[in-house]
Amino acid sequence: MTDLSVRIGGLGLRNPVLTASGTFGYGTEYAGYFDAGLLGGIVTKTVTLEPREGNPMPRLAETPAGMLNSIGLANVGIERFLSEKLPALEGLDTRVVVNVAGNTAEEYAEVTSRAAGHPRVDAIEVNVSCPNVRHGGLAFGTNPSATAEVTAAVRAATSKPVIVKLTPNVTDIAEIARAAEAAGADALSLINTVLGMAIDIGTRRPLIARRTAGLSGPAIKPIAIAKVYQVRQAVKLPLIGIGGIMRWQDAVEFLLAGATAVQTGTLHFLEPDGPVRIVEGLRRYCEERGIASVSELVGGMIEESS
Amino acid sequence: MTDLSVRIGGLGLRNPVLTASGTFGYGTEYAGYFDAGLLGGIVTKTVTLEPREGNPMPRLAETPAGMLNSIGLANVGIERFLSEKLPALEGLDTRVVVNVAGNTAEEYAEVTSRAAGHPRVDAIEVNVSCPNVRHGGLAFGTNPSATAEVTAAVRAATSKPVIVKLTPNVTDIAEIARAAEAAGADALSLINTVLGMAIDIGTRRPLIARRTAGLSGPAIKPIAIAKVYQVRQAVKLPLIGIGGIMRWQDAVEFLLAGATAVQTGTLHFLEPDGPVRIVEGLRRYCEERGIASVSELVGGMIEESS
Amino acid sequence: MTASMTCKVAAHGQAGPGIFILELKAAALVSAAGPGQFVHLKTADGIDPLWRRPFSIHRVNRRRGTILLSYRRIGRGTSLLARRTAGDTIDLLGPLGRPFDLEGGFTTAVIAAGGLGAAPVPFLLDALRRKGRKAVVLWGVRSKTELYCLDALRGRYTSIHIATEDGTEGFRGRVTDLFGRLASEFASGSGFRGFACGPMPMLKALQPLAAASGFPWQASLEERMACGVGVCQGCVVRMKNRQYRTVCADGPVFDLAELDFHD
Amino acid sequence: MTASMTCKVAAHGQAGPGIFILELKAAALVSAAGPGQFVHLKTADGIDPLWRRPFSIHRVNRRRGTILLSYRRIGRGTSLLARRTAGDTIDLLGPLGRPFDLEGGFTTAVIAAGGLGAAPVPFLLDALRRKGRKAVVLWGVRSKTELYCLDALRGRYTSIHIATEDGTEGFRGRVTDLFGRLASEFASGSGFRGFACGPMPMLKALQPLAAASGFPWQASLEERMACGVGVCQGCVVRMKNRQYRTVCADGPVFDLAELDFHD
Ligand SMILES: Cc1cc2nc3c(=O)[nH]c(=O)nc-3n(C[C@H](O)[C@H](O)[C@H](O)COP(=O)(O)OP(=O)(O)OC[C@H]3O[C@@H](n4cnc5c(N)ncnc54)[C@H](O)[C@@H]3O)c2cc1C
Ligand SMILES: Cc1cc2nc3c(=O)[nH]c(=O)nc-3n(C[C@H](O)[C@H](O)[C@H](O)COP(=O)(O)OP(=O)(O)OC[C@H]3O[C@@H](n4cnc5c(N)ncnc54)[C@H](O)[C@@H]3O)c2cc1C
Ligand SMILES: Cc1cc2nc3c(=O)[nH]c(=O)nc-3n(C[C@H](O)[C@H](O)[C@H](O)COP(=O)(O)O)c2cc1C
Ligand SMILES: Cc1cc2nc3c(=O)[nH]c(=O)nc-3n(C[C@H](O)[C@H](O)[C@H](O)COP(=O)(O)O)c2cc1C
Ligand code: FES
Ligand code: FES
Repeated sequence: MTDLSVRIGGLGLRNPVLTASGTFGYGTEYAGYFDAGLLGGIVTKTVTLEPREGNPMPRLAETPAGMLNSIGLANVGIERFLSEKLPALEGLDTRVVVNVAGNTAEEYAEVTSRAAGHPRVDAIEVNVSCPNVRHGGLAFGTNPSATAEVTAAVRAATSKPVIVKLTPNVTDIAEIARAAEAAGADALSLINTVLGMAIDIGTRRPLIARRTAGLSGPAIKPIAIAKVYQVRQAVKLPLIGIGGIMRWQDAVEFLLAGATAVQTGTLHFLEPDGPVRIVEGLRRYCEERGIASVSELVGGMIEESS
Repeated sequence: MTDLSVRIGGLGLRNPVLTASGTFGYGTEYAGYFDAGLLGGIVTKTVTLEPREGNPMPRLAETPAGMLNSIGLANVGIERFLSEKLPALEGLDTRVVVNVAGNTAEEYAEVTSRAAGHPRVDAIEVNVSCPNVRHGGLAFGTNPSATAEVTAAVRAATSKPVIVKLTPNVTDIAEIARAAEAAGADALSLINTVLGMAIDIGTRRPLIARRTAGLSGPAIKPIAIAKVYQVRQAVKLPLIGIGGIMRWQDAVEFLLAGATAVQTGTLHFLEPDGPVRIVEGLRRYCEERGIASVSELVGGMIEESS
Repeated sequence: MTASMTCKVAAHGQAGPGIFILELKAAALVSAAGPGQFVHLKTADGIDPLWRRPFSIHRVNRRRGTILLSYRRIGRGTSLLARRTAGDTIDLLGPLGRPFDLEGGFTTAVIAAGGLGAAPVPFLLDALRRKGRKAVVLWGVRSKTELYCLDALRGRYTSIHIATEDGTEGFRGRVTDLFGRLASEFASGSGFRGFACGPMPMLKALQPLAAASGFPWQASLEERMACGVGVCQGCVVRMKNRQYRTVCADGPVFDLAELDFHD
Repeated sequence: MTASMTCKVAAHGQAGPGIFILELKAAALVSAAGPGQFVHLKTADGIDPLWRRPFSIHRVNRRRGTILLSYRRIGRGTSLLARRTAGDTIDLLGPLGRPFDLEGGFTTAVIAAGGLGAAPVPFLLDALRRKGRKAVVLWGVRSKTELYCLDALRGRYTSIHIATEDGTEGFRGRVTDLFGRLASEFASGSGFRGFACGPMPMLKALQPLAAASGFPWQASLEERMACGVGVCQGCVVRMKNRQYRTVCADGPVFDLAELDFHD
């Protein structure tokens, strides 16, 4: 029997598979498809202080082996999140990570302290990497000192584990990762979506109303693996790998590159029960190879090519 | 009859389709497959002062809708390029752009002056964006002042058109583009490959010897379109769009985003005559819609989504 | 309860130029589904294309335990779908979305359909007939070749009016023009309920006519979809109150009067 | 002259567990191709997988104007290929690479093949027979089920020795062990020429034995390929002189002694 459990910044997870923010709703939408208790954890859609309607439509486009989204952090706001969404998660036997964002570091801190104050919340993921909003998001995550400022503010607002979610849209992700580490993050998750765009040549208009959007899906997996590998070298914090995971093999690839856990996102839209199948695949893989603990795989890439 | 010709920094092209550096050899390897005279131009593999063997093997990996390469500017050096490769291009009725790189700005300038001195050479493309070499390449292209330095050195070394090829692996590509423009570039081409990585979970080794490599192919098209659109807003120079072009529709998408011409790369490996089919598709598209000149499409995206 | 399932193709055939009828063994859906709901299909066995594709339930066959879809081959996904043959399996999510509301007092359904938007109409008619309601179908297409499944539309309690843009069959013009012409038949307003399904421009053109008709209209919308289940917040439309609603989970059926067709 | 062409599948069948023989109408290749050359096939009609896939020419059938390929279904590309049936078309580049060198003075070919590396051997044997040379084939596989096309290997002038790692047929061990055991038969050295085709580890193990054999060896290599025509510089192997050579254009056949199997 393989031990699939891992620890992320003090947080024990039953297994290393979580659902990525914005791709699993508030945790109950897929309830009919499988038991979220089979997962290591779920990460909620980004929550902000005030409710947000999100960006104008169209918000979605399909691209080669990927997709663009420009949801723009549409969410019910922390108030309704606490009163309407969290209670529905009470019965779930899995870790609940609340993903937070704001227009200022203070807003991040306030959402954090309100969310983390709730006993059902196990950790906070800090979204400084959304490409689809004017304020907050990327504007913070592309700048080391702004990343540090937000991280420190969130850190001060809770004693629960703080995971900072990084953007790949930077020249030097290691620098940002170090800034988050120095400011008190317990773990890093990466990557958020890659900035992309697509044009409908029939209408000559952008396929996404806000024009640029966030690219996710298998297309970005090699980018994500490279970033995890680079950040692995730069910091000591545990990493959560995200980007284009479709099969358990992809999850193993992220672990070997240096991630302690992974999040699946776009996968859910193709296969709602995809994350569970990844857990099963990981278990089978480890058992067949006599791997006693999945954490043996973490950072297990042999540096030389074959 | 549609006029397919375009002008790139003083250089007239029969049509807006060129072959991208490193994906068309020295211009003659695909001679058996089609007549390069049907294209707007060809861009040679990057040439350096000294011959280079390139990176250790394995150098290639396939990824979802894309590929990683780590060729590392393997080339015969400027000497043999001039004596062995260029003469074979004498008979070709198309534009010849020589792509150059070096370890220092001086080396870029020297390769440029030797290449541009040859009458068969119509323009120089400056590779400050190769992710697969330690010196030169990315180290220049991710830094505005280094980009400016190399551009100025190349500019001083020739009066022929100078095209600076940009990397997408930066936080703010507009800043790099402006630096190249200010330093005297006649045009910009973008994008070079995106940094990526892949691991063989069977052997647990990186699929590419040098570990990180350059991602190309359809997977990166949305990234490339976004970069072209961003740079279009930042500079006045003509742009050459590159990244994941597989069909004439993709070429139209790049033109609408703001490119005056395009380069095809990975496409050749799937369909050697792909670039010619793109020229044909562009012609048909324009004729069917009564577009008198293909340049009417350039930057023709309607900003509002439908 | 929606679910993910693997269904066998029971039959698959062409119903017109580029128009196909796909019959899937899906006993669980037969009783669960209502008219206006849709299923979300995997068309590729890999990632090209990446997304599932949504299709309205065209009909259900209770006896055979099947659902039928009708679709037009327009791109890669529907081309891959068109290659499936009887016995093949298809991965499906469904039934998804909220069906047409057939409760409450009305005696006659006025159904305006545009092009392939007519896909859910046979299922709607079957449900109306079971409730003993009458129906008037107004169906607009570009040209007569786009008409299909006319037999499924005709029947007890149902009258049908065709409009073609090129005049090759029935009334020459759009379905909205046709509705304008027939509007006097529904002038009393009472006892009618409107159902519209078709492309956005048609629904937009219909909105003022519907508002003037004196009876309430529901409209079924189409938007590009990723998840299909309300999770990604991608497939939104705007309401008159400025709020966004997801087509897949809040819709695809909405109160036509509440939709904000901004331009 | 190599070219890109669309070929019809003339026949396609299984030759063993997961092993297929694909016959393609390609009259132009029949005369142009030499043993050791390969073709580069599109296996998908889209971009999944993105690259073409290289396969050695297994045989040519001059009478039918066809070439035959033999392959093992191991991943997505070969799985898609395995679905093609007679009458389907396949896009192909070829013939590519440099064939085995059969010129010059030798009377007997010693052919060492490992696993599916045996794919080009029948074509090689046909060419040798036409030149009136004898051949000794040493073929190593993991288990007897991997043996296929034995009929094509047997024949005039040819003797064949099998090695299986699990001992289910012939000699128990690897092909290099088998060669070591038979080496005395080739001890004179003169009149022999060696041909090796198989995975890298086999070729690496063979290199010192070949060096000791007293006659020259050619080896056919496999590497991951993008372009297949020498353009991308991706599929390189290292030579003893530290230079890189492309497998697709400078090879796939190399002088075994010149290869640098670094580890
Ligand atoms: C709730 C719902 C129910 C639907 N029911 C049916 C149905 O019963 N029968 C049917 O034939 N179609 C139906 N559609 C539309 C159907 O989903 C699309 O035709 C299909 O996704 C196209 O896939 P494709 O890969 O073949 O085309 P793509 O390659 O994705 O697209 C080809 C072209 O069609 C356009 N296109 C794609 N999707 C749509 C769309 N939803 N509306 C308008 N244009 C589009 C694209 O922009 C592109 O120009 C429905 C859509 C929704 C949202
Ligand atoms: C010149 C040349 C000639 C060849 N001739 C033949 C032939 O006649 N018959 C035949 O069956 N195969 C032959 N091969 C190998 C064949 O090209 C691969 O088996 C095929 O590309 C696999 O494609 P896939 O999509 O099914 O597998 P993929 O999904 O690409 O790969 C599946 C697994 O196989 C491994 N793999 C892929 N390609 C190779 C390779 N070249 N060598 C070893 N492992 C590989 C991958 O790393 C992966 O683990 C040849 C290769 C070359 C370079
Ligand atoms: C529709 C959609 C909505 C998303 N919303 C959020 C969000 O609200 N907050 C966030 O941090 N990331 C968001 N993401 C990014 C994902 O969490 C994830 O980082 C990204 O999609 C890459 O993973 P994938 O390739 O597996 O999808 C969203 C992604 C998608 C596709
Ligand atoms: C195998 C390979 C080799 C390349 N070599 C070079 C090079 O020598 N110089 C250069 O500027 N770009 C090089 N590139 C980058 C391409 O010119 C192009 O910018 C990139 O591949 C994106 O275009 P694509 O997606 O159409 O391939 C190379 C790309 C590939 C795939
Ligand atoms: S498609 Fe995801 S919310 Fe509708
Ligand atoms: S595969 Fe491109 S050089 Fe061999």
